[in-house]
Amino acid sequence: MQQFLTTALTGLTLGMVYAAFALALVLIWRSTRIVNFAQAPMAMITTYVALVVIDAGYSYWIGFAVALVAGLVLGAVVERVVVRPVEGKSEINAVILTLGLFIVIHALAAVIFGSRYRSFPAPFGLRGFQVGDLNLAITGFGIFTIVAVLVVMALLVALFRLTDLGLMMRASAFNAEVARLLGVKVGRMLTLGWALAALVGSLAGLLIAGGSLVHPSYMDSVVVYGFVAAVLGGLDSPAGAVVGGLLLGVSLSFVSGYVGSELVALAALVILMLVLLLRPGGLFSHAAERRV
Amino acid sequence: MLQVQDLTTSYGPVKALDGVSFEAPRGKITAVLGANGAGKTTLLRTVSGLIRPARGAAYLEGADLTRTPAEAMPGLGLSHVPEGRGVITELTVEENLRLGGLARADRSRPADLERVYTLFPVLSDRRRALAHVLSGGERQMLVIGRALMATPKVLLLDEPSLGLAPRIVAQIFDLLRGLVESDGLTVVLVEQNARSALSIADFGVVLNLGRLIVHDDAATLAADEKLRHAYLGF
Amino acid sequence: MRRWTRKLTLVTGVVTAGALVAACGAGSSREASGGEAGGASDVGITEDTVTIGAHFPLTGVAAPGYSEIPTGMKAYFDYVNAQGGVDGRKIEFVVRDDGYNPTNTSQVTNELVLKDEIFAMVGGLGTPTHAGVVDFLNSEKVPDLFVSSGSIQWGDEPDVKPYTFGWQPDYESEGKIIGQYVAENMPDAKVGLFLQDDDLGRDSEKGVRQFIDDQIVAVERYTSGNTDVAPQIAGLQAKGADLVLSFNTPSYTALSQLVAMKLNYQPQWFYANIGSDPTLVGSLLSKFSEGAVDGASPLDGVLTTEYIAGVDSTEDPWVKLWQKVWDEHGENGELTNYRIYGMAKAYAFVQALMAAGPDPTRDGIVEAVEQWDPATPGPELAPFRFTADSHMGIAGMQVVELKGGAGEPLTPVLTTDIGDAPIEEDTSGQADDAPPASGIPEVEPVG
Amino acid sequence: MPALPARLSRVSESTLLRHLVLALAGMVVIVLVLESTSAFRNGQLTAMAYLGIAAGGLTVLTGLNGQLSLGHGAFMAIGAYTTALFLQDTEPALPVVGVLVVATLVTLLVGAVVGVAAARLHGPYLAGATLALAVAVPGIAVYFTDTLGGEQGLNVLLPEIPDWFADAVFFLTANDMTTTRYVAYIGWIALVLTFVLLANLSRSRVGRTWRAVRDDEVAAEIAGINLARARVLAFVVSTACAGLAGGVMALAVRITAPSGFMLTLSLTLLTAVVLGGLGSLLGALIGAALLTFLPQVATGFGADLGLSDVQSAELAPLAYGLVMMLVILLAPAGIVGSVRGWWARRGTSA
Repeated sequence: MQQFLTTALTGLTLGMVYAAFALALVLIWRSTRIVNFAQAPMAMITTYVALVVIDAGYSYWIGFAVALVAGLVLGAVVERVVVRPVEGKSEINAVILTLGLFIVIHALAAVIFGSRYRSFPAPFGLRGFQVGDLNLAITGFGIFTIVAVLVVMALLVALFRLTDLGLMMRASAFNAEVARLLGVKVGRMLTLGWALAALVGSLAGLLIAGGSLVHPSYMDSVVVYGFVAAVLGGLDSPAGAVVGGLLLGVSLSFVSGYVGSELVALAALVILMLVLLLRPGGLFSHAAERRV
Repeated sequence: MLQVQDLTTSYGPVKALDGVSFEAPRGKITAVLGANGAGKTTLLRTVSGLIRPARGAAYLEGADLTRTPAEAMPGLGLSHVPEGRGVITELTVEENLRLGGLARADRSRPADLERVYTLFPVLSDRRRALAHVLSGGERQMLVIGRALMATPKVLLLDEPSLGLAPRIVAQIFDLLRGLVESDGLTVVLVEQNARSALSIADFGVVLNLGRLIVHDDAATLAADEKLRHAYLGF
Repeated sequence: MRRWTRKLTLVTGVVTAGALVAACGAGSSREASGGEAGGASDVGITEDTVTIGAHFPLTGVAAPGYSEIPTGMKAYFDYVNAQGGVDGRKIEFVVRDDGYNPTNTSQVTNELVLKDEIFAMVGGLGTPTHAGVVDFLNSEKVPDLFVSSGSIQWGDEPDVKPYTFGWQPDYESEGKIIGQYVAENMPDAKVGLFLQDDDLGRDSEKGVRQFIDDQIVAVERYTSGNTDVAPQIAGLQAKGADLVLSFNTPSYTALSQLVAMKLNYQPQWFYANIGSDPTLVGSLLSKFSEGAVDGASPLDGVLTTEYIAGVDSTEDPWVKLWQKVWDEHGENGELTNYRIYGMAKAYAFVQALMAAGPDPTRDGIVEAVEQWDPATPGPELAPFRFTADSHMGIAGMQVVELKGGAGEPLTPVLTTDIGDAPIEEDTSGQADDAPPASGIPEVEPVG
Repeated sequence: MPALPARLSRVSESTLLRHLVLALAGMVVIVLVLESTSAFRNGQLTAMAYLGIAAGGLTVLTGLNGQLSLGHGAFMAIGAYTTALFLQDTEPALPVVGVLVVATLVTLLVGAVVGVAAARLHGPYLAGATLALAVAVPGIAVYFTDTLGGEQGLNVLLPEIPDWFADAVFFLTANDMTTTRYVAYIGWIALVLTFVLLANLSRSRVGRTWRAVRDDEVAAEIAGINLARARVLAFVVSTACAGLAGGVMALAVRITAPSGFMLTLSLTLLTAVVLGGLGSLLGALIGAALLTFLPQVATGFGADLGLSDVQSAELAPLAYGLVMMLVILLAPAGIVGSVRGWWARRGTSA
């Protein structure tokens, strides 16, 4: 019972982070039809920015805020400078471009920050709660992780559903030409989309790093699992990203605890293939609606 | 109102539009007619800034449209409803309409929405539905309504009758006629269905292989049997 | 026909250009090898230099920590070089990155041996990485000294791998020493094993089971690179283990501590030497807020083993030497236990080079190491086991309890060997020696 | 002018002949190069050969058929492990060539299974599935520690060089055969054979089918092409190449361990393909050459700049990444495509 609970709760927290990361990928995919493989290193580098700020003596929250802003700016810059030229062109070129960016950011981080492990502080307790004899493997920071991801999701839903800006961003993503004819500055919306996605990605990076160790590769497994989560849900669906992330986080935690940690990646592959064989466009695809 | 001067647009070595000039007068419907590939759609896309012309220009009340990006058009008072209607199917009916009003400085007011719903009661019933579920005719109403949300001075309509039942086409054209008469809207209507277009238009422009063949009263064109046989197919 | 002849010319051109590039690089020859005294006695040796090399992970997931080892080695070689080198020869240390990927190891080892023409490989790191090049080094007769890994395979078959030598105590011997300590001092403990899923975990488990097979209630393995170890620690907790023997790398020590905290799991922890670097782990853990982990020394009360003095033993004469070397010749950054590990290893190489005499040869240095005098002073707490029949490294270690970041001995230095060799108290006095004032070993040539 | 079409058709009829002549010329060059360079360069050239074989297969899949695989490293792993399993004794059950054939076939079978599953997937979904594959396969080797050697991997024992081969080479070049050179020969012969097959395949009806599917699925389907079959076939051919490459790699590296087949390997292959130019075999070869020789140059450059070892080591990936991005941004056709374009423009303007 204790082990089951622990495994489930750990998986839930991890799944939340995968969900946030998958959401970032979905935001970018919806707006520009590009899978941003560089999402993880982008988040990694903004986490290092936070670490520099915190090490300079500022509070965790200032570091946190700086990292999110850095993510926002980085996302915008990457879209404007790097990605803009390949938007709407061959899918493969865009993928390769973001993979190139992945490698570059990685190497740069190792050169600038070094490749040793560093600990990243957490603003809340790292001790689990105890209810009677039962230990709940959920810490203050774990709760913060879940809440933070939920809040961000709620904010994104509000932005997209309730505001004019969100409406314009969605219009740009779904039909850029019509949006332009209606007076939407599509280029700006795409930049904003990337910026927001990078911000969500940075949040995921900060949440994984909190109360744990960072090094230039610490986000690498998240690239794979976050991407698998996004694909599971169907790349067009934010809700799918969240469900996919949670599903993957919890299942992988159980595989690691009860089968063997070396099979985690294989389990991810099996889950992905099963879902894709039944629904080639992911769990939440509405295949008929539109084909790209 | 809308002046087109010597407009020439090339796709590579091919001239899709070759020195076209005409004027669409205020408060009138000008129908642009011609066979497939005559350059009708290219004309609208060039006027609204989606394509850069090789030569010539289009002016709206003196402002050069061809040197202005497409997204600035609604602000200048020009709405372009593209071919295939351009309903954003992933958004709800009301979101599509709201989107139409965003370009205006004062943003869309609830009153505008109500006006569109009065014009098209069928949209009012389905305001919360995804535009995806609308029929062809309803979609056409939606895009016209959406264009009206920007309170344009000039409306460019590309093949509104495409794929619609004649009864629906007639209904939409009637409505268009009504808008022109009540609001003084200027309409440039691209149509393959020349007979119905000329029945509501004030003027007609006939294009063939990118060149302007004739520009005259709609009634005159409709009466010219030779022209009808050669270029208009009825 | 013209189209494809042009293509043919192009292909031929490309390949020929490649060949030219390749040929230019291969220009250096082996003429340097000769036998004149004081001059070039073998490959990699000139009148005033000895070129050695090693592969280390400088990039990739294994780079954190391990990439500091060669910086320590380099600092010590620079220190020796600044004082005139060994027999008038400066030591040139070429480090190549393999990213902990055996494919790259094979390539960079080829490069070191065939292009850089190193005299010896010194301290090549990693079990899977080094295992791929051992045969090559031995068939090329390149001394393969002091592999940076505790796998037993470097020393247990000297007839198959005559040029390869281990350095640190092997994982199996360490497992035995830990197992015996537990059997004698905590006979009632319910033991859980937390193992890295490779030779580190496997060899140590074998050693531990020799003594406390019946005490073990749970075994959990983690895959290096998978940083979420909560499911494994939860497994140990579920089986009720109250003593956890952990054979893992330092980052996993920090991770396991964090997870245990999260699970309110408070067993007695016993970390193997490789993972117990108290300075590193302490600095990693000390950041976590709210005093959830006590800032001063988060690993207080944890048991571990020691075979060289670490950076926190500031009074140790060897550590004083390392600090001086690092201050004078180190790169940026603090002295760390990884760097001390590198320096101690560099020290051993300098000893070996001296023992090989003024005209060292590849076979000569191998012979010199095989005739290593166990009484030779050195930073290691227990003597080396090097003989013609065994190429295993340091013979043993002591069990310590961490207090304030430094180890307090719980046992004398214990020595043993692989298999069923007994565990004995070390009487060589190796633990109490000190470096010469110059900081450079004083070793007479063998033979 | 009637002569022109006739001549063209004659050239295309003799495709096989043309490729064979090219291959023969290539072999001559290879013998010359391998015999005149040091053992170290031989080793590097072997690496170039196996990267080239795998990149050649990938460029056919991605460039000709438009499928993106991020998991070809996994197929190399399958080929390498198969080879390693056969070469555990000094007296293996099969000669080296036989082992490589088996490795290719085993990978081909796995590729067929994956290919059938993947045929329904498009673009990023395929990328996602193959990415997961690349990450998952090394874990299998760790799980089956007893057979596959776990983290430590399997050592590969290279059988003796066959006398006839050593004699033949000695007869031609008067040089004694070394193991490194022997493996280099195996690698390059395998590369030449693979490239001849791939070149013929891409010029054949099958190749045209693949291109048709890549360019316009709907049109291809209307033209009577079975999309799924074309996709699976391209995938299978491409994975077979990866399997052969893995086999050669196992011979060259002499160990197969999970850490050799991490995601970076798959990305490396993709880089090679992009650098050279998608769909071009010559490009794949150039890409493989760059990947083999660039790290050394970059690291040396870093050392000259006075960077630390760690920083210099990071320059190689930095250079890869930057070159990858610049190629996509500035010369999306890759090196071969750009040179060809430049050549063609020069031709028309002259």
